Amino acid sequence: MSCARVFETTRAEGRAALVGYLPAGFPDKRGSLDAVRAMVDAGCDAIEVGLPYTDPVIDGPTVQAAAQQALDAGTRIDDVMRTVEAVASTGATAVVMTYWNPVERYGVERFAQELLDAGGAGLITPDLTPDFAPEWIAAADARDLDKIFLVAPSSTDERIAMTTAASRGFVYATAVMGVTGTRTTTSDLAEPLVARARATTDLPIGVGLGVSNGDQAAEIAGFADAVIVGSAFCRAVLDAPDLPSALRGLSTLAEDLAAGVRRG
Amino acid sequence: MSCARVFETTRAEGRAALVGYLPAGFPDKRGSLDAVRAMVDAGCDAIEVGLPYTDPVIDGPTVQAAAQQALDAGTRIDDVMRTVEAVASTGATAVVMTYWNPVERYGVERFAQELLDAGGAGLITPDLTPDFAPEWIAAADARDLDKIFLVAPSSTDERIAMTTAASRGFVYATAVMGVTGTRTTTSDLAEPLVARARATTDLPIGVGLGVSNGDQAAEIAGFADAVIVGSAFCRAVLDAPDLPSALRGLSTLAEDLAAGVRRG
Amino acid sequence: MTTLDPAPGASRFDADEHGWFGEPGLFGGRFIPEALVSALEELTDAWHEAMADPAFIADFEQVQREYAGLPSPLFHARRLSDRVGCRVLLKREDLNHTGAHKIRNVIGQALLTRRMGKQRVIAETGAGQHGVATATAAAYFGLDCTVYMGAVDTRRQALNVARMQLLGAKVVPVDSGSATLKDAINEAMRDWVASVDHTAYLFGTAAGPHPFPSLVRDFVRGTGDEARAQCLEQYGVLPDAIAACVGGGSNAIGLFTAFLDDAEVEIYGFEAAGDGVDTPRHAATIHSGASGVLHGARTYVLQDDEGQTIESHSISAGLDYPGVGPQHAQLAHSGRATYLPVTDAEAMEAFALLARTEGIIPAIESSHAVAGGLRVAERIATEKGPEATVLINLSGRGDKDMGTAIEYFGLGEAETAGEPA
Amino acid sequence: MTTLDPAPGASRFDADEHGWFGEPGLFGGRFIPEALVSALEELTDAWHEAMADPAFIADFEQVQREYAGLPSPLFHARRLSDRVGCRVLLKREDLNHTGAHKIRNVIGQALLTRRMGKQRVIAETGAGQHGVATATAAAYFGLDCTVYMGAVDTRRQALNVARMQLLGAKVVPVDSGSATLKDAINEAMRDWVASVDHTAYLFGTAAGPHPFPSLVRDFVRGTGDEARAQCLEQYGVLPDAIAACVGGGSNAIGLFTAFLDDAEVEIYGFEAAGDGVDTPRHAATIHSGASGVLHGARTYVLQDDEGQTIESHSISAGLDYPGVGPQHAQLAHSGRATYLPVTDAEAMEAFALLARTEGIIPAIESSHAVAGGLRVAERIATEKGPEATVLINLSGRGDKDMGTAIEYFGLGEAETAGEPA
Ligand SMILES: Cc1ncc(COP(=O)(O)O)c(C=O)c1O
Ligand SMILES: Cc1ncc(COP(=O)(O)O)c(C=O)c1O
Repeated sequence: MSCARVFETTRAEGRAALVGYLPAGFPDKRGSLDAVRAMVDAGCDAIEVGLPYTDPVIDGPTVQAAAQQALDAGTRIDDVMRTVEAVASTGATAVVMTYWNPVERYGVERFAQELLDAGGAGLITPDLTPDFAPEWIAAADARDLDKIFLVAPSSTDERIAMTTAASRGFVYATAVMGVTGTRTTTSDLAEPLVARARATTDLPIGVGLGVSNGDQAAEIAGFADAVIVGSAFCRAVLDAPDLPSALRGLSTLAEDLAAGVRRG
Repeated sequence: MSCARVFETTRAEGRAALVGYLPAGFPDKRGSLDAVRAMVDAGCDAIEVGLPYTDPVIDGPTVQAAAQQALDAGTRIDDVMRTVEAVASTGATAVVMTYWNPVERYGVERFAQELLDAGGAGLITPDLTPDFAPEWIAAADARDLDKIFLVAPSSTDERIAMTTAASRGFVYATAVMGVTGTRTTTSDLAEPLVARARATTDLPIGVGLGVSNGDQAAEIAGFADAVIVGSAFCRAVLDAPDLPSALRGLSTLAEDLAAGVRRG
Repeated sequence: MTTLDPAPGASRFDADEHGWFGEPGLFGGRFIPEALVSALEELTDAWHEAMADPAFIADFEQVQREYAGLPSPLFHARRLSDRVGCRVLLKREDLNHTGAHKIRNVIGQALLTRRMGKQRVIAETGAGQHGVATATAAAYFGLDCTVYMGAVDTRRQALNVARMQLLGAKVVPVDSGSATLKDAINEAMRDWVASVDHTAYLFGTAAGPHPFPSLVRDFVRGTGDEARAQCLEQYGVLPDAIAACVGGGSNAIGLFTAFLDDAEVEIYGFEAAGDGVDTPRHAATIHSGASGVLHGARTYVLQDDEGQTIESHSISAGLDYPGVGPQHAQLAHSGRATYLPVTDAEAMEAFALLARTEGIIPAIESSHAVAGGLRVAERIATEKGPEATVLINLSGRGDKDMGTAIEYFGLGEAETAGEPA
Repeated sequence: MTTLDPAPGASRFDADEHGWFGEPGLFGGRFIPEALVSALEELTDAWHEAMADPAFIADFEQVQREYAGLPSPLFHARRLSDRVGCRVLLKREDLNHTGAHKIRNVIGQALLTRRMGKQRVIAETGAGQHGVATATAAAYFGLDCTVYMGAVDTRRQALNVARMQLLGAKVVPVDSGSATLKDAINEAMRDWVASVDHTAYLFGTAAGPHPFPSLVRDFVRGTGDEARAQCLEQYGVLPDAIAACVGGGSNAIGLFTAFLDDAEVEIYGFEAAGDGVDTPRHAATIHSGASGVLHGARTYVLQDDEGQTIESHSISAGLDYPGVGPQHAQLAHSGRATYLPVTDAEAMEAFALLARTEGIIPAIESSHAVAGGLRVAERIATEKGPEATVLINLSGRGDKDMGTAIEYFGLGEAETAGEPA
């Protein structure tokens, strides 16, 4: 299901969407499938399925640890696609969050096609900006896949315009200058950034990086179209002694966040 | 007793003199006195009393070890003089073998006077050549002390002449190019060196460095006026488990060497 | 002789404005988080302006001369020459302050940092050489300095950790991934994403996103500019061949740049082949890697069939990197330069040979260049005779490598002196 | 600028033909076994002839330039200057090949060895610096090399032992006496007595019997000749004061010689005061020693009342020597130069200061000169204002001293990276 459909729903409900991130293959190949289902069941509107990568430049230690565990468990692109399918089969939207090299190496066309076949909506590409993405843009456009590019507080107006113009599905606003990781207060860089992005596009704007609880989610939901939560979900799993309690932790967190986006 | 007197005797007997070396204070302060007496009793005509010094540039490992033991036992110039007295009291000749700095620091005049008072005949100065010895030459000449300088295979004829001219008592010919230490065959550098020295002086010529047994002593006695033995005596003491056996070792060696100089 | 080219972008070997070498999309570019784009653009602008500013060039040259000890001499290694049968020249970057070519790069980037009004620098380091160089430049210019270093490396290179600390830098061990150089780069990038408004990232080699490959090249190209002029002045000829080791590729591009347009000069880069390119333990990225994106640029990368980076292995920490600067990828692709592997064993043999025959203990990195360069020299001597000239970049000194050498050769125990016979 | 004085013996500061400085019998001379006299006379003749031979001088200068990386730069340490209030210049001998002034001396003596047709060199070494330099020159000139080193030192400086071995030298540990530098000198002398016909003794400092103090001075004086010319050229003035550390005295005499006739230039030598000159643990030979004879020359010696040498102590191995070159004894005696003690603690503070403020890690030996030189500079700044100039000889780099520094400052443990906030 494409992202556009998610935002139709959430806009209709007058609330922000909740997007949860978890690497494929985390905590292990099978558990990963249960985990994303639990997140959807507890209120995530969409799942960012992470493709675990050896050199995750923009990830904080928590996401790194989760992705490393997935790599150690032998996670491959196949498993990513299977996780996408698991999400899609629930009716929720699945996007893949991936560094660029695995896609390039796998073959951009091949990757795009398999993603589409698995029911995925598109890609979030944290180290690929539109100006260096002609292959991906072509492959995505040929399949109506979502191209979720990032904007940052340091982006110029020009670059924001260029980025939102190249995006499809939604635009990902990185709320703090920094890497992924939970923070106790949300950044005041987020709201102005969302406003700058809105000035250039009608696409929904999601805000990520740093959200760990319902109150923060509510705050962000006050000005953004989607609240994206990653490290907090990974942490919930890392802190759990076994899969059942991990799944409970994910549900509890997702419920709190889902309530938050509805308060916002 | 001056060296001249020793050589009067040995020349009269038609043989070479036997000169034995031992550091003062070796193996300890008291044992040193017994040791030199034993060496005289067993046939040494003269004793070189070593002044143990921290930086013995021309000594081989055996003499170094002996001198170090003496230093560790607290040997001081006083003890050197006492050893000289012990030798003199037997009627044998005592010369002190010393590196230059202890004499210079003690005071050249003072050292010379105390040496004379103790009955010493003179000094062997391994790191002092006549051209750098004006203070010592003056102090010795004022007291008729023997000045035993060294000649070496590498000395030019000119320097041999200069050195023998400045010497008194005897001239010390270093038989090998090298440091003290026992060797299994005597050097064929010795005989030509002695001949070169004789061409410049009527003084007796002693040959040192490398002699360890009666046969070698006999060989050297064939062309030199004195056979000087150091490392072998030190080794005899170092190898002995206690003082009595050390004294026996010294005697046995001295007897062998004394027989050698009489065969030569 | 250290003159910077005041008009970068003039040669057909240069990158285009997007950082592409060869042709758009081929090698280079800028594959980075959007958060860093403005910093890289700011850096690009500052770099272009600086290179056109005679005052900056004058500052750069004065610091290089009086502080770093440049130009480094070009040395005729007579005994090596006798051995191979033609003239072997060594560019003595081992004599530079901090012991390698790396000081050229950090002085340039630190001057640029000051020009941009930033007060803090960060850097990644593997064995610690670039970290020490960065800490040095930071001390010299009075900048705050943080160096990221894999936790495995901080343990095995405690001496360099101490050196950086003495120089006033904060050394942060990185535990993630393989806890080595590539992870230190990742961590430094993460710092930079969060600190980019007041912090400059002093990248340690001619790799990474545009403009680093070109900017670093401009600061290290003095090696080749000097060597070319020295060779002409001292011997009246251009070398028949030049050689350098290739890790990320800075010392190599530093040497090569001046000679790229000299079509008659053969150009060789030597990669670390570790246990051998037919084993899994090597770092021969160009020889055995595939095109991909690593650390911000498209280049050759040691990677598996799904684009996961494969850990590299080399006895020399400075060559132990699974990527390579994109300009080298392009030079290899176009055939202008030839890249060949040199194993650990070959490098260590050259290390010992140079020490014994010329009294120079080279960095093990540089020993790869010596090993490969002598191979080339032997061939050229046969072809062209004793008048031929091979110029090898001695990128650094081996003091840092004595621990490795002691282990490799079993050294350090002095012989016992016996009683003289 | 590396021109050797072709007419040694021309200055009133020079030794006479017997090696006496000041007046006959005062300091210097030749107190050695007769067996070595002819070797020293042969050396003296060869040295005089070489210094008068333009071909020798040209060889010497070419090797210094292309191999050793000379002249070393004169560097304006701006941040230190700001600190003390006047201009502080550092003569960068740390940038020389093998990392210290010592390469100048060994290149000169090795060239002389070749000129004399000898095929083997021997040397003493303390921490290993002169041993490494000698092994280097021997490798370069293809000479056999044996280095004597106290057994205590071979154990604590295993890295330098390995370095010498790599360079092809045989390292012989010396067990006698205190098993340190002075005993290594004794042992080298013993070797020389036995091998003098085919062996040259490459003495490591401007001490020992004539002609070593003068011969070594001639080979290291390039430091001062270069520095004087650089100072005039770069700043248009002579320094108000110059400073060097004094172990045996080679780097100090290397700097001082060019300035002896410049009466307006104050000259300072800094001795190692270890725990303090009021304790028994120091190496302040001129300050606390008495005139005597050690290692072939009359000079100041740390000795007891009966002339036994007292063991010296310093945190820097290169200054840990109970004697000093006789020309320094004379310069102190005549008042032309002033010799002052610098403690371990003061030296280590200067070591850290220079690293932090200028990005240069100095040898601990040289840190004594920095500590003392900054003291002088502070005083001179007060007296003469910011235009005053103090020139300090940075005789070597501190890579070899990192072990000591790690222990002294408790370095080497990297800080743990926390989760970013
Ligand atoms: C002496 C030396 N040479 C070469 C290298 C490799 O780096 P690059 O390929 O960037 O020159 C290093 C890196 O540490 C080095 O220290
Ligand atoms: C860097 C450095 N400076 C100074 C010295 C002291 O020697 P000298 O007094 O002969 O210059 C040494 C000796 O090892 C040294 O390595």
